[in-house]
Amino acid sequence: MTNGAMKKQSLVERLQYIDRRIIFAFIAVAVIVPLLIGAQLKEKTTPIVQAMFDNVEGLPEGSRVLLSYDYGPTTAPEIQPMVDAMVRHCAERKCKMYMMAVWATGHNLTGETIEGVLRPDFPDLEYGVDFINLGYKAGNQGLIRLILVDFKTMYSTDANNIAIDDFPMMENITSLRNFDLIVSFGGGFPGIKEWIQFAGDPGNIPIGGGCTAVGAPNLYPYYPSQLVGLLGGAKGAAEYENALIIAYPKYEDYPMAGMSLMVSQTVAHIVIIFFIVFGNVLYFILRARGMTKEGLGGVR
Amino acid sequence: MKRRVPLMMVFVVSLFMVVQNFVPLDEWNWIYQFLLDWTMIIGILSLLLGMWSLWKVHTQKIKRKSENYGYSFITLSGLILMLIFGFFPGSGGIENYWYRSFFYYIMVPIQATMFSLLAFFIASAAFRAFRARSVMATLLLLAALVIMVRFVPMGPLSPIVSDAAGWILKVPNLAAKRAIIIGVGLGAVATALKVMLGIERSYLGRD
Amino acid sequence: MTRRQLATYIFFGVVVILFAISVALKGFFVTFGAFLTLAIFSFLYDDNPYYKFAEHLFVGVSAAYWMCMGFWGTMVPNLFGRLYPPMVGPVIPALKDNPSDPFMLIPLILGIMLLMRLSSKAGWISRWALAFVVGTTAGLNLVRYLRSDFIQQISSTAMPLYVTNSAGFSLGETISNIVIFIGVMCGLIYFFFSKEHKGAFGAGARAGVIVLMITFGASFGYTVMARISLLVGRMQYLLDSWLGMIG
Amino acid sequence: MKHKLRFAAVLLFLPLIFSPLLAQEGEEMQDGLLAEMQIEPPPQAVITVAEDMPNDGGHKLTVRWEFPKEFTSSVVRFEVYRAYSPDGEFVLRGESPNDFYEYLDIGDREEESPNYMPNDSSYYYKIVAVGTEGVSSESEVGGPYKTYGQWFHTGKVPLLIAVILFCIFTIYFVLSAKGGKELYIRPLAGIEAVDEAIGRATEMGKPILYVLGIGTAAEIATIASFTILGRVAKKVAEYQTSLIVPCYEPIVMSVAQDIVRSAYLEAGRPDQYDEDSVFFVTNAQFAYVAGVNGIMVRDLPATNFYLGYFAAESLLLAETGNAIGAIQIAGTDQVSQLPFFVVACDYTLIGEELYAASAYLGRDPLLLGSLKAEDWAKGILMVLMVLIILAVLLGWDAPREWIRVNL
Repeated sequence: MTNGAMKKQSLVERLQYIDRRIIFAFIAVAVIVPLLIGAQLKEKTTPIVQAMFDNVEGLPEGSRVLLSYDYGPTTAPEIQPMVDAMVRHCAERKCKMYMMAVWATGHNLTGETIEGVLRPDFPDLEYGVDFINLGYKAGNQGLIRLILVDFKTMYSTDANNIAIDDFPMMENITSLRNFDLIVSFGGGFPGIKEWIQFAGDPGNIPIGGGCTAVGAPNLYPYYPSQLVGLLGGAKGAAEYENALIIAYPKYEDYPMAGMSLMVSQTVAHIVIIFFIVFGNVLYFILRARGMTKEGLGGVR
Repeated sequence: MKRRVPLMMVFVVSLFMVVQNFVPLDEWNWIYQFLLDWTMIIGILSLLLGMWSLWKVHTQKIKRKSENYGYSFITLSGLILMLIFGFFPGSGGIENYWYRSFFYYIMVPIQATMFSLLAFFIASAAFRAFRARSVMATLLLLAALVIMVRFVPMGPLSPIVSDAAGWILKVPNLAAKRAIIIGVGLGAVATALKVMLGIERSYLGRD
Repeated sequence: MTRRQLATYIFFGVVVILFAISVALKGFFVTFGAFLTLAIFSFLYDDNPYYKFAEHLFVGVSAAYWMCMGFWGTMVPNLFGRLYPPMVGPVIPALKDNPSDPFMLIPLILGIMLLMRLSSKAGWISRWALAFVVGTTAGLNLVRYLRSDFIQQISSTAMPLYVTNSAGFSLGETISNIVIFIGVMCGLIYFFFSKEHKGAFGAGARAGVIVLMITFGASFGYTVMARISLLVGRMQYLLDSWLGMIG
Repeated sequence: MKHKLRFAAVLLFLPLIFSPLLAQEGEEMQDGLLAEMQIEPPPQAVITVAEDMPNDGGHKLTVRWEFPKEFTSSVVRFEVYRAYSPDGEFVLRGESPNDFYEYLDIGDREEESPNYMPNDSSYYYKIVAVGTEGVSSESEVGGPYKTYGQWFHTGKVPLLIAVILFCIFTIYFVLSAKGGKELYIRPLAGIEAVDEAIGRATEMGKPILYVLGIGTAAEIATIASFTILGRVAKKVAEYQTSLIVPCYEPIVMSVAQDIVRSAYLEAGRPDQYDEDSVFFVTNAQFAYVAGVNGIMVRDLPATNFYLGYFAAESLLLAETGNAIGAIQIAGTDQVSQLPFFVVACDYTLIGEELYAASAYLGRDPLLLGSLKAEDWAKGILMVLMVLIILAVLLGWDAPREWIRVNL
């Protein structure tokens, strides 16, 4: 197509083949601006998330909660907000938190929760007494199966190679059955499904989960019989934060990762929907003029 | 010799793997575990082949001074540096500072950023493809819209939209995925069988 | 020097200065990570030297990364550690006293056979190793697909079309189950290859395509959320971890 | 009179004075009775059998015993002990509730495991009925009971039937196709476009990019893609266009090299084959995408093929390809990536169509025959599902239950 022909195109025609970089720019703005102004959007808590929240809320003081970090840096933006919200909740409930990872990539992410949530907001909590980082161990679902019967063979030290028996909170832990709740974050393999199959079902231990939005539909069938609750994607995190704010009003004006993620989500969705509608309007104008092209993925 | 032996090997090994599934005996399970271990080790050894190819492609680019050959230096130096860090003597493997730093500050950011480019591409693809050109395209478009509109606050309409989205995800979505999976399952079984029987032998080359 | 070249050099200079300032303030690696992030994002505008740099670096580093991971993670414990355990003693003390396992010579030999490909004369030997790998997985896949994708799907599709629950007849679930059943059937009809899509059969196939299209649209729309989350994550890295502009 | 009164008073008081004593005596008596009852332990359990658990390698035994039902309340639980010989050391294996006379003794297969239970060995069992207040009774030693591994997993009969049926179908149709029987196959838009797409690249004088995905050489989708690559490479050789095949896996690379070389040979142009057209990029998912995208924007191929196993990179590739204006033909068996290919590519082979494509391109009777076998299997499956659903509708739940339990 020569430049001369380009000039003869009508505005509508040119808009139909709008430079995709313009769309990119809109998406970038839609994501960045809400982050910069720190906007938050409340999400009404759905029953499946509320169930998870209620379960944690119902734990008596000193209950043991195992948090398994079964995800990597690529899905961290989606998962981390729910981990933070849940850790915050567990800390409020004065539960003892045991952090571990079935994914090698989860190893470093446990540190992020400790440095990002526990140390600044709960300075009274003591490492080894109220929370502990057990780190990553290889073995995938085999690891889960193993620690269901024998915890300390696999975990003889914590993530910093300090002997496990030095920590008071590890005293009576011999198997996964000693935990009051296990929460797996991730939803990939190994993940929530394996925790249900190899720990929750055989050991009759309550399992909760937090997973990516993409993984959630595959896990819904396990609720409520095998999963006490499930947080799906950024929305799940925001819903959990909402429940947290209702129960603990002091967090009303607190920056919540999930809720601010939801603002970017909503704006970006609106931008994409706008472009789809816009494209169709252009298309119908052109069709009225009889200038359209067919074809879609070869399926007719 | 060049083709018959490999084809026989495929048949024997795959037949064992199939039959193994029905035999719970220890000895069989033991061989099965061995075979799986072996394929894994062969896979890692084959990486040397990849290294060689990578090395050759880039050294040749440099030698021929083909377009953008300067960047080949970057690839090769990244490769060599990472290999040195990875096999650093006395480091006991991969736990040394440089290896980890290269992973966390080079690989992880690029990887995550490549992945996040999808946010842009999904938008541009939606704009271009979701046009009501035909009945099928319209269905595709409407289904996507219903799912995406969940995020738009619409007051009293919101529960209806979220129910509709939930239904689409739970019902037609499940049906189509099941149909595809059954088809894929059958096709995969057929292909595996063709490989076993030597009908499908393209992977062995022709000469 | 053309104007365009000049602009490129000025831009490069600005990048170098900003990079230096950032290194001074934030340290080298955080800056480098941020630089690479931006370099990849620049691909959205067009191909450019910064993207080329990041891409080529990534390719080289990642290839070596997986080589090292494979070596220390698989070769050392599973091959050397079983062939001659004392060899891996310094790295994995736990394996040191295990008995050696001569069977592990087989994968080593097969692996070396595979590498024979590099020789033009003995290249055909590599097919033996290939045959072994393909044969193992073909047999494994045959049963696995048949069980998980075929037989299991029948069992989950065989559900009652007339659903009653504690509150009596459930219209919603009944409709859903009927739609699922018909959807699966029509989808399967679409995948028939040896029968012409004509008449009633053609109508079924068309209905199958309809279900497929709705599904594709829905999955596409559903994935948007996850992708936006990823982008937010990267932006948080740039704005927060690097620039410290949030909170 | 006074004495009488005093006597009466004493008489009246006597029981009071002695009552504690009496009472104490009574209690003592009761205690004595209880003690006697406690000394009496619960009746012995009688081991009836310990059966080898079917369908395993011989590391599980189900121990069963008899116990008089009327004594259930006097027993808290049963403890199961096991030894390798009748007078050997009996080790506690587990417990069973007081009304359940069965215990599944599960051992491990691995020798190093503390819970190791060798197969083809004899075992002796002892059941201890633990009474309500700590008194227990031991059963006679039962045994020897043997564990043994089975040659066939009876729970997998349906799977075996499926495998055999499918093999018969395939072999039958392959043979009948070999016999020259004409087989109809419906057109596939994506396949018909292959020639056109290669032609277009030739006309434009631009290369063709063929991406085999990120699966291993043994992945079924990759194997299907290999066959298609063979056809494409032959066409490319005939048209004298150039071909770029960046690979994710070294084994895939070497196979692809073989295939492309053979295709050039077959097309009669072995000299045209460029060894470097098939090369390894890296086996990190996103580094691979970064590399391939770079190739796309620099070499500007006119036609892109994405056939094989794909994950999240599908849209990254397809959108970049779209931006450079290439004709794109995609195909994968990954359900989650199909939407992106359908949206961003010109033609998409959906799931099974990818496997079928090799048969279409080659028109090899053997491959076509197996396609027909797949259709038959699908047909049977559909009929089966309809029958089961009908049975359920008519109130006959047995077949569905059978499937649910056995499959």
